[in-house]
Amino acid sequence: MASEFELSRNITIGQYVPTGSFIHRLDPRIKLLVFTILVLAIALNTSYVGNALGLLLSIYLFWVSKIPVSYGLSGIKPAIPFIIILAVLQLIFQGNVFSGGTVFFEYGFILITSESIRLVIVSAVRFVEIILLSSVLTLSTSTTELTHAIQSLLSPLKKIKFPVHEISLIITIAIRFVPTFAIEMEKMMKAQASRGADFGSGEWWRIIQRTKDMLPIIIPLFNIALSRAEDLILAMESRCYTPGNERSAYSVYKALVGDYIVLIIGLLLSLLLLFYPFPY
Amino acid sequence: MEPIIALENVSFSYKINETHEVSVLKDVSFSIFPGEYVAIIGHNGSGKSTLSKHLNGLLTPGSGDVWVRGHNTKDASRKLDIRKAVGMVFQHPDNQIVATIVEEDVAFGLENIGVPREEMKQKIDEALEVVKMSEFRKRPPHHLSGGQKQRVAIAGVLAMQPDCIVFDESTSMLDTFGRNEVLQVMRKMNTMGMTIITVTHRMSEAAEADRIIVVEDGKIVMDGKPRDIFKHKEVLMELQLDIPAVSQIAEMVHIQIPNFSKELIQEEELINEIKRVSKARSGEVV
Amino acid sequence: MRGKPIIEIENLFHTYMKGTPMEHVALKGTNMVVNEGECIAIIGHTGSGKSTLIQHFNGLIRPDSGKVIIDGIDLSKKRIDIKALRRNVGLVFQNPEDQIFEKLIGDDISYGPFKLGLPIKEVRERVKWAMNMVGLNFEEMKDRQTFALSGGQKRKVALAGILALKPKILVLDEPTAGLDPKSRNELLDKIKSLNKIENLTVIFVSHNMEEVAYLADRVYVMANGKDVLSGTPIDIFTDKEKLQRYQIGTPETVQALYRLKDLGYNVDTSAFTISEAADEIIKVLTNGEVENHGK
Amino acid sequence: MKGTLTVRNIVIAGVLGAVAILLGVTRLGYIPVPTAAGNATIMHIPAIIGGIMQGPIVGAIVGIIFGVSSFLNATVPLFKDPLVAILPRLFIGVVAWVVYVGIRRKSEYLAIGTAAFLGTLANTVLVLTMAVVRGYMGAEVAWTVALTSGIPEAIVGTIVTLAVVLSWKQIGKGKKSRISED
Repeated sequence: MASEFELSRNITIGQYVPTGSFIHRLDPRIKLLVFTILVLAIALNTSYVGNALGLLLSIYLFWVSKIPVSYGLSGIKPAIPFIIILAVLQLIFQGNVFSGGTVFFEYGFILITSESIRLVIVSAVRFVEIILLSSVLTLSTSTTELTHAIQSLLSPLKKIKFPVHEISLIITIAIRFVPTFAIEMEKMMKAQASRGADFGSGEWWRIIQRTKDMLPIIIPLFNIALSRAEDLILAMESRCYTPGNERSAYSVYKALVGDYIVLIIGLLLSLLLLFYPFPY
Repeated sequence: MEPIIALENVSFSYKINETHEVSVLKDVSFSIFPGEYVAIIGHNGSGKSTLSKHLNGLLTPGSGDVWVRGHNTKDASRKLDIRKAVGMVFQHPDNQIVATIVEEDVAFGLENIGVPREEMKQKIDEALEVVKMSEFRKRPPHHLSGGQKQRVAIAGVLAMQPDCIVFDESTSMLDTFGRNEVLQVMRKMNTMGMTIITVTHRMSEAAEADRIIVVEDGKIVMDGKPRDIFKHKEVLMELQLDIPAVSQIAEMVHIQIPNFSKELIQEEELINEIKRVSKARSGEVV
Repeated sequence: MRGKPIIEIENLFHTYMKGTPMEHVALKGTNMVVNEGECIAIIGHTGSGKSTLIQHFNGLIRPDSGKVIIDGIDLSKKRIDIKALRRNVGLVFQNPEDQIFEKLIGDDISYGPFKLGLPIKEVRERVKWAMNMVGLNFEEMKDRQTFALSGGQKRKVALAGILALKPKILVLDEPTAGLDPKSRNELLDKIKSLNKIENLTVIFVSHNMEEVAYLADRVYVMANGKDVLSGTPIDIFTDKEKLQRYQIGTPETVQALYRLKDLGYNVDTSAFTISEAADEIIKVLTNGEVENHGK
Repeated sequence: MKGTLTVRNIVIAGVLGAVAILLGVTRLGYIPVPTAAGNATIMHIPAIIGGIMQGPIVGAIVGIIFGVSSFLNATVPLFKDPLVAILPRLFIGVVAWVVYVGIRRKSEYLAIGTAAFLGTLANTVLVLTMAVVRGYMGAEVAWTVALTSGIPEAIVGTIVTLAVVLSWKQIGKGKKSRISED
């Protein structure tokens, strides 16, 4: 029986599945860069063919990464009702906005056209593509690799005085403390339940009361986070951390020929999705 | 010998609002010399924690001076030199680990002072070896026990090769095993020549040190060898402190058997004293 | 004064994250009986299953299999009165100072009783009693701000917050961890008087063997998800071989006596208070045993 | 920009980012009150608190962390679009900061409360605007959602933010416990 309070064990952030695939071994910087550009290109592409390409590509990448299909499905399954709701809403309300193309159906304010159908299908497929792509990224890359990748991808911005190290340190700290806070939170919920708290019973419409019911865990959560911050500040200062100072790096990545090839293919695909005028 | 750390008439107050301040340290002076193993003891609220934060310039005195390796902690331009010389390990193992992987956390301090990568690797290996955490180097910290996390934190400080490490109640959140692990590491580092300062309210831990400084109400009330300090049981009790169980036993035995020394502080000594007295007694009988 | 059993646990199993790669069996057939009015210590090193066990006591975790009966409520049944259970069993976690969320001490302690829906008069009486039990003066402290308290005082406030629910059973996880000697001794005395004078059943988890020796009537030792040893503190601390096997520390006094015994002195290692240990040593040094050793 | 990221700002942005992620990946981030979605989210509150306590940059960074985490964890198709999930979140903490600084002199309470209210609304409005721009919903639907979800969410956000910030900053009006006799 799952406990009503199990939090820490259910957290899937950075759920790295080490299969040792080609995708896993890619230089994380290149992986992150290609992922980001691809997602943006897919997000901005509204054609059938473009999204079909994107879908094929994301299924292919998922397959190459040797990650069990169940992981991909577990991202899509809970979303199916939302996809349907969104599709219905778009069909009913968006016909007048995306009104180009052939008119299939018209009744009152409801207008269904080939353009609005395209919108519905592309939105749903796009969602599946991005789910698969982000699963490939997060399941094949450890959080440490990801933060290193962010840091090194942002590093050209150092020239314009953008605080690259500082930002990546913030991300590291955030990722580092999620499991710690989850454990604290679980204890806190149990502790408050032990003194009679219940979270979210009471009448559904009493907004203020319901919110107040959560305060016995929300206030301590923030207090714990902020008081830990005070400790961490001292610990970091003790270890000679000075924002803005030049630092050396312990983890270094070196891109190989294969990485560059992936980069080039990824860029070309993205350009294709962004600029090629697909007929459908 | 030049002291590593010297405090001269240090006073410090916390401001609680515009008009009120609370005086925490009052005219404190002492020096710490290379290779010493010093315990600072005092009850909660005695000022010992504020004092320890002065030892590497995390706090600077309101009046008076703290000198670390000849640098005044008020001199902002010397801040890094001071912190390179005096490292610090804190109470909560969780709140001082920055990175998501053990070895990267140990690297954090070295990266901050710009140690080249090759040199870094070797220093990290050595530090993890000393605290016996080498096999955990690729683990995320939240999978470690309290004692293990604390040893990672120590490795992070140790890798920077400071002259002195301050342990600010670093064992108080640990269980017996975690505490013993950490105490062993402290002793080992001291025999390797490092200066150790430990802030604690555990008397058996303080008994391990070469020297004890007792803090009460922001002032130093006693400073001396553990053996001499623990003679003053009444004073320590008055300061809401204790004496080690061994000392208490020795005192009770001494009342019954006057030639049994009452000035014992470590288990080893107790055993040896029993051996000595029992030999002497059996000698009498024979 | 021993009453009838108030907690009965038989062959209890609990697995976390069942059916996932992170599956972890925390309890593997634990047994335990606690009688009304007893003070029970649970010891065992990290990961032995003790914290999973105590969370069963007020239904925070429900048993996978096995019998758990707490004050007449059978936890293996699907529908139980969880509120009644939580009211009867007060569970104080480690570092309870973190759970304080109200600004004023009186408000924080009265949170539980108000949740029970009690009238304000009754709440006030309970808070008064609870604060008195932990050694906080009601009139003086109720309107004080919680953030300004010391660590030891915060812990007392948290304990009072549980006591104000008037539980029959008090369960404490590492009640004195991190406290200085004075606060620790004060808190131990309060717990002792709750048990002996108010006749509350007390169960506590501890790493501090001096504390176990001082408080507990009986001790359960946990290892690998099972109760491996139980008995009075004397029984437990004299079983040196098992203590080592399960990595249980002993009180400092006992440690010294064991070493003497190993050296051939005839000492009784069941002496774990300081004065008893001293008496043992005096006995060894004054009576005939010495001669045997000399030869 | 370099000077503004002190050790304190970095660490506080980090821990608040952690809280935002935690609220997002557990059900703690949702308070079950009547809205179109069935609950009000409080995942954006770390960004508001970051803005109020440490200024616009910390607020913006925490907002982005919240946005990326909601993008990666989204089960609602709307939020699997980075332009909807990430971009609008940049402004939550900034709005909260501007409002807070603007009103602070009058009253600390009012400033925190208004900052939280408007910061939450900014989140709702900007996300919905992006959703309309990207074609996921029409303006009418967006307006309905804004009113039915936005207002309760802003109320929830205000209560939680006030409680948290007042508790942390140790500002309190309560001079007497509610169990006092009078």
